[in-house]
Amino acid sequence: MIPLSWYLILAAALFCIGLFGVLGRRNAIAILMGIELMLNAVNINLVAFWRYRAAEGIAGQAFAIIVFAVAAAEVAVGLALIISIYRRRNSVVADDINLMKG
Amino acid sequence: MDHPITIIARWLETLMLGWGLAPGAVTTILTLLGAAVVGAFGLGLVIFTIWLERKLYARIQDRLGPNRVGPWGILQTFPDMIKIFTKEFITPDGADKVVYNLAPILSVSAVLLTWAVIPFAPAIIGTDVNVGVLYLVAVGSLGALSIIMAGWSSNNKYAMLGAFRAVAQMVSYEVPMVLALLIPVLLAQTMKMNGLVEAQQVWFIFYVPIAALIFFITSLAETGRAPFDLLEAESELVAGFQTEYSGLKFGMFYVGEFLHAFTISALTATLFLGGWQGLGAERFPILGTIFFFIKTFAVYFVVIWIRISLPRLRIDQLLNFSWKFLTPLALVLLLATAIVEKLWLDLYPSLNLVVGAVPWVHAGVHFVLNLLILWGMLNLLKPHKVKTRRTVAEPRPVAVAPEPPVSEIS
Amino acid sequence: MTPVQLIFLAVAAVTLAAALMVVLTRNLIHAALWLIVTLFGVAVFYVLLNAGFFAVVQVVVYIGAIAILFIFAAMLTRRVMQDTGPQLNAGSWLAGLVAVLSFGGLVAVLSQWPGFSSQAAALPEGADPLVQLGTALVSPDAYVLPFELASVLLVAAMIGAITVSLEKKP
Amino acid sequence: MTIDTLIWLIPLPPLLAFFVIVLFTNRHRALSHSIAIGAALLSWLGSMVVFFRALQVEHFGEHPFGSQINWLQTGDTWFKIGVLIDPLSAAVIFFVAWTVLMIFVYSVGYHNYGQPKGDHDRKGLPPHGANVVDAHLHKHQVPSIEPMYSRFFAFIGLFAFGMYTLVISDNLLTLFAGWEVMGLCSYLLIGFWYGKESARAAAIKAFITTRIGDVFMLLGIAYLYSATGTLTFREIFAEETLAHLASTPAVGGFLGLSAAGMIGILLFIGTIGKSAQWPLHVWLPDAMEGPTPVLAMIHAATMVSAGVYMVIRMFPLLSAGAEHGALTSPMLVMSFIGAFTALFAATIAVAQNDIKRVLAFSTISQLGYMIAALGIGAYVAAAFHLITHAFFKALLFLGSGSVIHGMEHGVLHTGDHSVDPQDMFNMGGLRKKMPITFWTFLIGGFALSGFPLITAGFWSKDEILADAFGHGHWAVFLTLALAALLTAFYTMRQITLAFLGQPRTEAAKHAHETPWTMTLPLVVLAVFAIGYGWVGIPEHFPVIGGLLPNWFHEFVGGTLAHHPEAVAFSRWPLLTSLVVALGGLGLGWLTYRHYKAGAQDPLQKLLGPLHKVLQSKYYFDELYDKVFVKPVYWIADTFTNQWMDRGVIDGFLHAVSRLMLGIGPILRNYFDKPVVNGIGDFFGEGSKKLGRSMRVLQPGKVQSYMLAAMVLAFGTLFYYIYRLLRP
Repeated sequence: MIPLSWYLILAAALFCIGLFGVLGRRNAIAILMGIELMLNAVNINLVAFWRYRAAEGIAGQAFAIIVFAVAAAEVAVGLALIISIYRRRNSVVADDINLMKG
Repeated sequence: MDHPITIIARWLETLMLGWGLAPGAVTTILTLLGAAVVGAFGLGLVIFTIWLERKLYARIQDRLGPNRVGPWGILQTFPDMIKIFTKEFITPDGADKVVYNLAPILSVSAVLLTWAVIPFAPAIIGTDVNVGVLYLVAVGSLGALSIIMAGWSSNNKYAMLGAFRAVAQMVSYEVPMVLALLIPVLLAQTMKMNGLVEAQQVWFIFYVPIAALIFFITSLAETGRAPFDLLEAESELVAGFQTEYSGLKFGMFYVGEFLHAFTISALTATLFLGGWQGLGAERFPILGTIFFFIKTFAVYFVVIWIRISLPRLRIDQLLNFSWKFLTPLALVLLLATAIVEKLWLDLYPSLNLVVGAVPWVHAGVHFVLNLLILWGMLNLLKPHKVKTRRTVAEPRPVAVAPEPPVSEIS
Repeated sequence: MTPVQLIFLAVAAVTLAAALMVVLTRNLIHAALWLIVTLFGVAVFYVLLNAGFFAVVQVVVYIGAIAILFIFAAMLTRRVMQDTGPQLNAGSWLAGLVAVLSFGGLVAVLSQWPGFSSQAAALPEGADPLVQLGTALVSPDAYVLPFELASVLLVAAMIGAITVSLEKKP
Repeated sequence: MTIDTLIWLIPLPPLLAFFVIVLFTNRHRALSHSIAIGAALLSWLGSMVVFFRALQVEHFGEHPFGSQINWLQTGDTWFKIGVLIDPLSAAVIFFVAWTVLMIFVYSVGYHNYGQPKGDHDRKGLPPHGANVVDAHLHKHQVPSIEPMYSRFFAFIGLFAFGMYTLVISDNLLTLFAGWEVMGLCSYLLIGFWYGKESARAAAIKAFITTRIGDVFMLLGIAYLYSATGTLTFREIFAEETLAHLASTPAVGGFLGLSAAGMIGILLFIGTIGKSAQWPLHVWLPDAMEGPTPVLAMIHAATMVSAGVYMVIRMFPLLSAGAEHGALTSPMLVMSFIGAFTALFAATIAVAQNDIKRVLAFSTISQLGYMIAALGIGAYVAAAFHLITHAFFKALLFLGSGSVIHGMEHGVLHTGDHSVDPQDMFNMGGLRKKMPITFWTFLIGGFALSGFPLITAGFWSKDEILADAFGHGHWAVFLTLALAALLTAFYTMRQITLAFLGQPRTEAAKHAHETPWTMTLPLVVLAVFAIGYGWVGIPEHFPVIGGLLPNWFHEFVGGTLAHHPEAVAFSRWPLLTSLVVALGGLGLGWLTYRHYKAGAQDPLQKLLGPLHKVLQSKYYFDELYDKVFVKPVYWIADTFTNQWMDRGVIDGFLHAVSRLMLGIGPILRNYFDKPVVNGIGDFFGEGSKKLGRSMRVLQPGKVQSYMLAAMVLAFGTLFYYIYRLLRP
């Protein structure tokens, strides 16, 4: 059967790809996609740990559900923000949104 | 007496085992074969339903309908198919090739996937997933995806706008649909489709008629037919997201749409009309399938009936109807039903009813609740009745992109 | 290699490739579509982990809502200039390096963990995990509080999104 | 109204008159002079009542009139002041009352009351006359009224108040108060015509010189008070206090003096200043600047006699500790100063041309007489001479005033303003023009020079000479005799020049007799100049000794504890005084009988260069100027101003400021700029630089933040997990 390590490695890989997406991409929406990937990686881990380590309990699944909810909320608000920034500054490039510059 | 399909399946299994295949391989082959059968059945059925719909459409409009090809024009669909197959594939310049070609496939596959969980007979079902109902919702949302991809990839502003409208419509109707779906799940205390059907000793329509009505309306909107067929309304944006499609791709969309209509009537039948429930269904599974198809065609008839008779809704009326009427109604209904169900589960042992009568009394209680809610709803709407007709809602754009400066548009 | 492992490897390859495409492709809509493919991959993993409910929820929530939202957002903020230009910003090399390093670090650390390669234990028969999850989410001594909080969060997010993006009528 | 309260009230009327005139009736001349004369009359009346009541008392010395009140609280005891009328003060108050009243009346006429306002008279300058057109259109000049008419009366009122308080006071302090008020009034009145520069200088000179004397007097009073604890005469003249004072050596063992000696000398120096004795006499001749009635007040009635009165009053203290006959040190000093001043002043008087200046010097010499008499112990003789001198000197001054007034009338009449009305050589033959003034002036002159038997002056001067001869003080006797001779000589010189012979100038021809307000006082004073002598005739005088009782000796002698007995009669002093008086008069008449206008002064021919010296008063003014005034100016200007103020203090300040100016920039450049600013800039710039360098950390790019966060997070995560996992 599939050992837990595979899942962990997969999740780590997905997480790092998401990380690269977040750090490397210019477009704000791409950044959000990166974040989605990272959240999914976390979810895989949660469910994997539930399945392999604590099948009798339900903690893993409950947390995954919560992560789903949070992810959905995060995307909604994130995209709303990006759209309003786009409306005001006609640009979604992360580097352009640097009003908070030091 | 077993269902013929199970008999065939068991015969095939022994045949392959005979050939010396590994049991695992045999099961996979059988599952694949089963899937193929269900898929083929779906597509094959479409041909018949297209004919049926055009015939009924004509008869209601007091005209004959297709009667040239084959007896009563029953084979009319085949020449259409041949026509479509021979049509030339025109892909618009600048279109997004991959997405452009993927969209029609996805729309048809989305509809086919729902058939995997519909129980034809007590044992005959694609895969009895324990999250059956949720699976239905998931597949439904795939349809929306295909529409977007089609709209976007055809590199046509009208197509894109049409796609936006379609998706907005489907997404907003998905919410009331899910809420309505929850009610049978609540009553049957399981999300398995089979479980639902078995729980329907008394058809759920008698338990929660409002929920059935809401589910039927929202699924109609999902398919984009009848009063809600804004997607490819002739009088509106050319052909909506299908404008740039021609030939077989257009055909795929067409087939997907018709199959979706038939699918929702099947779903309504299984969820609210008891699916294969009927006299002797337990013992003679074949009877279950017959009952199932009778109910499905009855609902399908109603669908066509509505499509022909009702005028088209404007986009804002459509959205208002969903968000301001259906969703709150569904929420109230869900809440009320949950409360009553909880009370019922606690109290009905004390009522020491005759075992047989329990479902009927249960249905009666819920029926009364539904009547109450209906009465409340009508009262609420009474003051608005006149007003809604008089005020003309000004168009509220769902999400309008700011006009980019002219110079930059390529 | 058992068939399940084969399936796992295939799906893993597809998912990771899709994830890479999401990150690397220039066209934003394509990125969104690749994201959808990745999400499907993850859904399949859930099925492999015997969490059917999660797979469906993944499809409904992520693909049905979030992906579509992404595509909507991409279309709304479509500016040709953005699509053609290089999609990776200056710091991307550093980001890549960090990603790789962190992947290596994660794997190294995890490999230290004794339970790293524990095998899948048989699911305890009896209770259906879905029912168990349902009861857990609403029973007061288990996860009702996070569940309620999540609901509040969702409402807040909804209101927030609306107010932020609501175009002030002149 | 008992006699004591009456005594308290005597000085008040002139004071009230002063305030009323100054504050209210300044503008109304008639009202103010009547108020002043009324006040003088009231005081005169009070004094007469007191004097005659005093006469009726037997042995008035033992129980004099007087009362005391508690004035100042000194610790638990009270400092008492009060009034005292004993035989001495009764006699003195008698003559003061009379002379003050006469001067008040005289002033009305002197200031041309009733004459028209001067054409261009200004306040502060003597009146220059007014052009008047009479009935038959003759234009001629008439003397004009004094512009500051009522102001004059106010001042002499205050002057009278000062004298009265001095006389009636029973202790040294109120005496000194009266003394100071009179000093002030002399300043005000000498400087009455403050428009004239010389008047102002003379007033200041008078005030300063008298003040010098007063300072020593104040020292004496203070020393006396600290020694005895009281200032009242009755308590001081008690036997034991006098013995105590005489025995205790003076503070600081000054010249081996006893306390009484020291105090006596200090008090006497006050008198030298006040009565213009030898060293401090310079102010009196210059006092001529003031109007004539003032001169009379100052030189005759009040001011100078006050000095002598104080010394006579303090005689028991001065003579304390003297074995009978021997002179104590203060008495020695007094006799020497008195005798010398008498001779010295007489010599100067001889060479003066101005009629008033001659009288001024004669006053100084007569005062020298009194002090010399007191110096040799002739207590009663000194008092007697003081009173008679007051009468005939007042007469002479007022007479000279009316002579000058007449001459002014003549000058205005002739319009020749070059003629100086005060110079005797411009006068002559006035006996026909001004008969009353001539006869009263003659009586005064004979009294001054001691014309035998008739005039009062003879009796008092003879008394002094008899005492000097009787007690064997030959030096004093001889100088006083010589002074008497010179006195007779200059008096006759004055009379012959002014009245006898022919008028030497036109103005003298038109001199005019003065109005009755001026001549009446002259007549009254003339009566006293003669009459007062007969009350003091010694018993065993050859012919008329027994006729009239020697009332004065009995009465005034009673003030002392033990009554001084009269000196034995001897022929020699009588003969010398006769020879001296008649000789001097004869000589004076002979030398000036045929003097023609413009001719050289015969005396000048006689004395030659010595005359010049006498005329300029032995150059004492120049001497004092050189010795005192110049050095003081020098000290004030060069020493204190130039050297001390400018040199030292300013120098120091300038040095300090230069130093500061020097230090300031140094501090600025080497401490403030580099150190303080340096530190400030260092922090300011430093933080700015730091800020600039830190800004890089916040480029505003979201992803760089995330990158940094990620790196940190993972770094720590791995580190801990690595540590955690490896046992």
